[in-house]
Amino acid sequence: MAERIDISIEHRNVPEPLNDKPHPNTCPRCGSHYRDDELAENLHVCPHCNHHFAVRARQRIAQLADEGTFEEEAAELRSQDPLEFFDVRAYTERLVEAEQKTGQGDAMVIGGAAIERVPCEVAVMDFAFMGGSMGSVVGEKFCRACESAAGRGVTLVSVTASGGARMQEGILSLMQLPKTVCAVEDLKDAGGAMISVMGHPTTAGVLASFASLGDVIVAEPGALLAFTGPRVVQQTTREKLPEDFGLAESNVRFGHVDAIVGRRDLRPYLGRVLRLFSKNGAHGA
Amino acid sequence: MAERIDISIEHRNVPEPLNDKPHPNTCPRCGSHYRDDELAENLHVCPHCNHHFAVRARQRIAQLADEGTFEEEAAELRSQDPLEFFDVRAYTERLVEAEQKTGQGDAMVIGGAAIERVPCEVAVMDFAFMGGSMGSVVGEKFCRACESAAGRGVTLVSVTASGGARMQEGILSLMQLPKTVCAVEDLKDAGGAMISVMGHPTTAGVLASFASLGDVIVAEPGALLAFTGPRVVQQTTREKLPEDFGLAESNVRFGHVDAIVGRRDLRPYLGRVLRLFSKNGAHGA
Amino acid sequence: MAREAELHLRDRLSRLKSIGLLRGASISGELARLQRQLEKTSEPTDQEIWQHVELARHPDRPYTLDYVERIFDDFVELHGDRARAEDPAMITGLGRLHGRTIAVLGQQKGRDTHDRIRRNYGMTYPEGYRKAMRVMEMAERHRFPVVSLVDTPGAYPGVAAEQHGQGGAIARSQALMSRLTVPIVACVIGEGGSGGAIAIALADRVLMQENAMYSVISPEGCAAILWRTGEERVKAAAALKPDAAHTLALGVIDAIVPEPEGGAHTNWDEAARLLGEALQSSMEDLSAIPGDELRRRRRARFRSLGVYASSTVSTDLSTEETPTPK
Amino acid sequence: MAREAELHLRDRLSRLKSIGLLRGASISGELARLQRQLEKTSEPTDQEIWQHVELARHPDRPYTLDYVERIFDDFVELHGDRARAEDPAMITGLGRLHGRTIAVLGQQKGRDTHDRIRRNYGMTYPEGYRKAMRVMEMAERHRFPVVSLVDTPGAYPGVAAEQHGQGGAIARSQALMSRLTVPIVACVIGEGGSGGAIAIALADRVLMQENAMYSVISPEGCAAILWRTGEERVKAAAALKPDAAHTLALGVIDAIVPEPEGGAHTNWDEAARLLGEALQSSMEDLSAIPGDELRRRRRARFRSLGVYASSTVSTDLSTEETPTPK
Ligand SMILES: [Zn+2]
Ligand SMILES: [Zn+2]
Repeated sequence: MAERIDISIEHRNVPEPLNDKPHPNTCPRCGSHYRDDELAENLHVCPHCNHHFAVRARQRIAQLADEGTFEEEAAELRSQDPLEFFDVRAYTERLVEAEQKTGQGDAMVIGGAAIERVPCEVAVMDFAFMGGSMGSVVGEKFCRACESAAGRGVTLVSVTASGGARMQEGILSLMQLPKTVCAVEDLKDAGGAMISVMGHPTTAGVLASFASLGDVIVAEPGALLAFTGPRVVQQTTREKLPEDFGLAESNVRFGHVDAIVGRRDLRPYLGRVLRLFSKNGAHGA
Repeated sequence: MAERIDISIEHRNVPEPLNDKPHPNTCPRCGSHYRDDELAENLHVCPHCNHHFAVRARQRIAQLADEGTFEEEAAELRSQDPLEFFDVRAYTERLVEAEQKTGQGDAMVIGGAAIERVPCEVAVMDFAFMGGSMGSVVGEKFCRACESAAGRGVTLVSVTASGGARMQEGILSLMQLPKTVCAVEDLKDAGGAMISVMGHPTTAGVLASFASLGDVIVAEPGALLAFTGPRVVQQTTREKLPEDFGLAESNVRFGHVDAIVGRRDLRPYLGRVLRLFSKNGAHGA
Repeated sequence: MAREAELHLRDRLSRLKSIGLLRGASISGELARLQRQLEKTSEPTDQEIWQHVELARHPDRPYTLDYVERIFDDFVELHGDRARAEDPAMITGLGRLHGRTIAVLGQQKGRDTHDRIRRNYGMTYPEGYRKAMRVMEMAERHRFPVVSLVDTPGAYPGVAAEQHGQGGAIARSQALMSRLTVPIVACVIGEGGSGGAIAIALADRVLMQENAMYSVISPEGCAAILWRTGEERVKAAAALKPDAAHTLALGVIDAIVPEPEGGAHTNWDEAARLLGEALQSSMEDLSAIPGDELRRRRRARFRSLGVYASSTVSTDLSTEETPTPK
Repeated sequence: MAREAELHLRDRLSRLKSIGLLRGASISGELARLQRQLEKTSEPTDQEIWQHVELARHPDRPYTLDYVERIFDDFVELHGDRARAEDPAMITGLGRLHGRTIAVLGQQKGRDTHDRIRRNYGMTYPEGYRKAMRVMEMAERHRFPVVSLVDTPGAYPGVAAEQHGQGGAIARSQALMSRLTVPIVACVIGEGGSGGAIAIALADRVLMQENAMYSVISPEGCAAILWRTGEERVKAAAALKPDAAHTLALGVIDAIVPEPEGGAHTNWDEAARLLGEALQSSMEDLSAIPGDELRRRRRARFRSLGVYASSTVSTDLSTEETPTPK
């Protein structure tokens, strides 16, 4: 862990929570509060208690990719409304609002990049866009990332943060599971590899499809990785849940994840794994 | 279960146990005693309590194969003594004694046969020959059975009863594990199938090699199927063992065995499975 | 359902007719029925959709084993994942269909209370998917085609199921199905519940019985999230459109398998006969295709699912929408 | 050891020399050492064999991770069987050997008490073998050669291990190794304990360190069965002949990897250098062979192991023994 920084001044200025929700710059674990630039400088990790804050897709890419190497692909894709889904509001309205709020076309950003000078493809989810839910656009973007990786003969780095499938696209959102699975298998048949980085949370349809198919799977500390989240398990089964239910740490113990890699170590770790998977097996040596 | 037969007369004539060992025709579970012909008629199953007595290899073949169809192969193979193994007695002496006692050249009999008119290959172990231990001859015979099955395009039916590897052949007995595994894989690559029938006991090296590689695995009721037997587990770990430790019934519960098939049902069951695996998929229909 | 979806359905119907996807006696019945559905599609009420949900869950509806014993000869059930457990919520086995050996998978709900509990109401554990996977691997080795019957409220949402890797098992089961080079036909015969269903439904041909449902979330679950009360399940079902006609219109399934008038529960034998014919006719269509090509098409089929548009403006919703072709 | 076995060893030595199995600096050292062993073979005492057993189990002997960190670059350890557990008694990972990415497997004993308990004294659970299997499958997909370092008293003999399918896991791990089409080099670096060892030792090239042991049963276990007392372990070891020279003579291993004078524990770096060279030289030999051919030869290699005779009289021991050719 990094040396503890003096956060006393920040503490005095912790803003009042709005609607009982703590301010996004206040650490939910230890209560430390940070300015935006402080958080960004620390890769959105609390220097005090190591809590990993959520990272937006573009921030994540900035943290991982060598500067200036990222070239976005398929940015123009937008969700349709094939079911004319309407609950208390129309799906189309929710989409407009999400795009205005996040500046993102949907919950995933893909493109070519290099990490520690090893060329790769990245597919990064953005939880801020409708809870990182996977609809047709996320599915399509992920598939294109696989194809792009295969085409260029590079490894795909997937970074997930998702509440699951996008209900508003009905059965088509479920079909994004087999769709992305097929894309990963095509990539692997082409000799490509995939590294899956599971951020908080990686659940339901995303965990039950491409995220679990990484040749190497790593998780961020404290991330919830579960097909069914703790609340629903509790309600359905009335079982007493273990304290670390579904957390990355218990997933390692149960054999589902290769390692927990803190955000500060993620870039060098990915560099090392990318070198191992690069075609000559000795890239960057 | 078959109707209970009148065993009162037999009971009165139960012979005195020799060296605390019950007479082989006395049921160790319920104490019923039978004449040889009675046991044979009931496929060596106690009609009273369904206990499955041990079956010698040739008896087993007689129970399963259509009359007159069995043609033995590799009967001439005999163990050598590559290590010049001597403990309290020489291995060569033990071999002579086993052959004299059992009339068998080693602990396995193989050959072509038909079961319910479906041609197949059988490889049947004989526990009476040095505890059904697997040395070079058992390994070689099993491999030849695989080759014979592949050559004739038929399914291999393996029936096991073994205490494990034959210690007296040292590291060469361990090598019968990979040897038989490779033979099964060759058979499967040639499009062949294997049905594994696990009799009592199927343990150690035999369980940890070919016996576990059946496309379909069935066990006889009450058979001990364990890599390490209960006595050694108890001694090594001081763990309290569950009552049904290692038994066929617990192996089904833990997912290792497809079904428990009583000896009276075994022939029709094998016939059904053999038809499913026969090349045109409709053999004998 | 909108005009566009109706067009999809008409298009599918005409394709069905021309390529003769389902042959024999059942096909005319199916087409007639589809035609009737099509006539209704202009305005299916919320209640009509909900009726499908109720029929899909009908307690007297035939389950996997009821079909298996009627459709397959010499069926031998296989048990266990060869690692940790036997999951009675997932049936696997071998049987013969018109003389050809088939590997059969399917979720199994229980009929009486004891059986229901034992089979966990058809909710599969990871061990169940792993059992299905080992039987699929055996099928691949022996060139047995695979039939998969889908009928589950969903994968089991319990502590142990999570600990044993529910998400990964569902992902890997799909991955394996995308690798097989033998024909795979799946049919949703009751509830096609989300990840628990798709885990065994990545097939060359995906069928759905007339009164089955196929959905990303249960209407109750959807209602609880969006309306914050399960009471709105009828509205949620109408929004999710989990019925066969809508699912066909979206290109998610390839054909609808007719049921006896009134629903499969009214006549198990007839329901099994219709299902058996549909399975056999699909198998016949697929059996001529080489394994590699089968796999390529299977992946392409799923790769094409989804509806999205391209926008040239990156922060605005597009005005020029170009729907993806199916 | 008898004249015949000595002939075997001489034969092997000459083959070693002519085909140049192990190249470079280490080979002359190895040959010299083998020569010396050969000179001793006429009469190795029980005590000499027992010394090998003691060296193989020496508490300061380097373990898998000690070698891995010295031999491989960029090593990344991989964890978990993707189903139920992480078994610290089995190490898996990726690393680079002379620039080439290798999938590494190996049993790991613990160094201190805490670590020993955590790693179960190097006794693998079924979950450990399943972890190894999933890494082997990954290796196959990416064409990574496999290096397997064997060092275990045996598979763990516990209740849970049995319930989780110890026998089946050992069988299936071997089956998978017999299917791989990438080169596999195994080396017994300490205790090659029975089924627990062979589970990861079905390789194209099987090496053994000079002071390692490889046996179907521990000398203690053997003594307990045959002499009914573990006290006779020295006698049992002499009967089992688990030392490298005997194992080589029987054709079970392909070459002996030299250790520093006095044993690997006296100089870890030098032991790692010698092991690394042997692994690399074996890899070089294998890398030119096409995958299918590699697999064919690998199976043929194991298929040929065993010593038996043919008898024309069926109830008598043969008088005309025809030993199988190696
Ligand atoms: Zn904090
Ligand atoms: Zn009895």
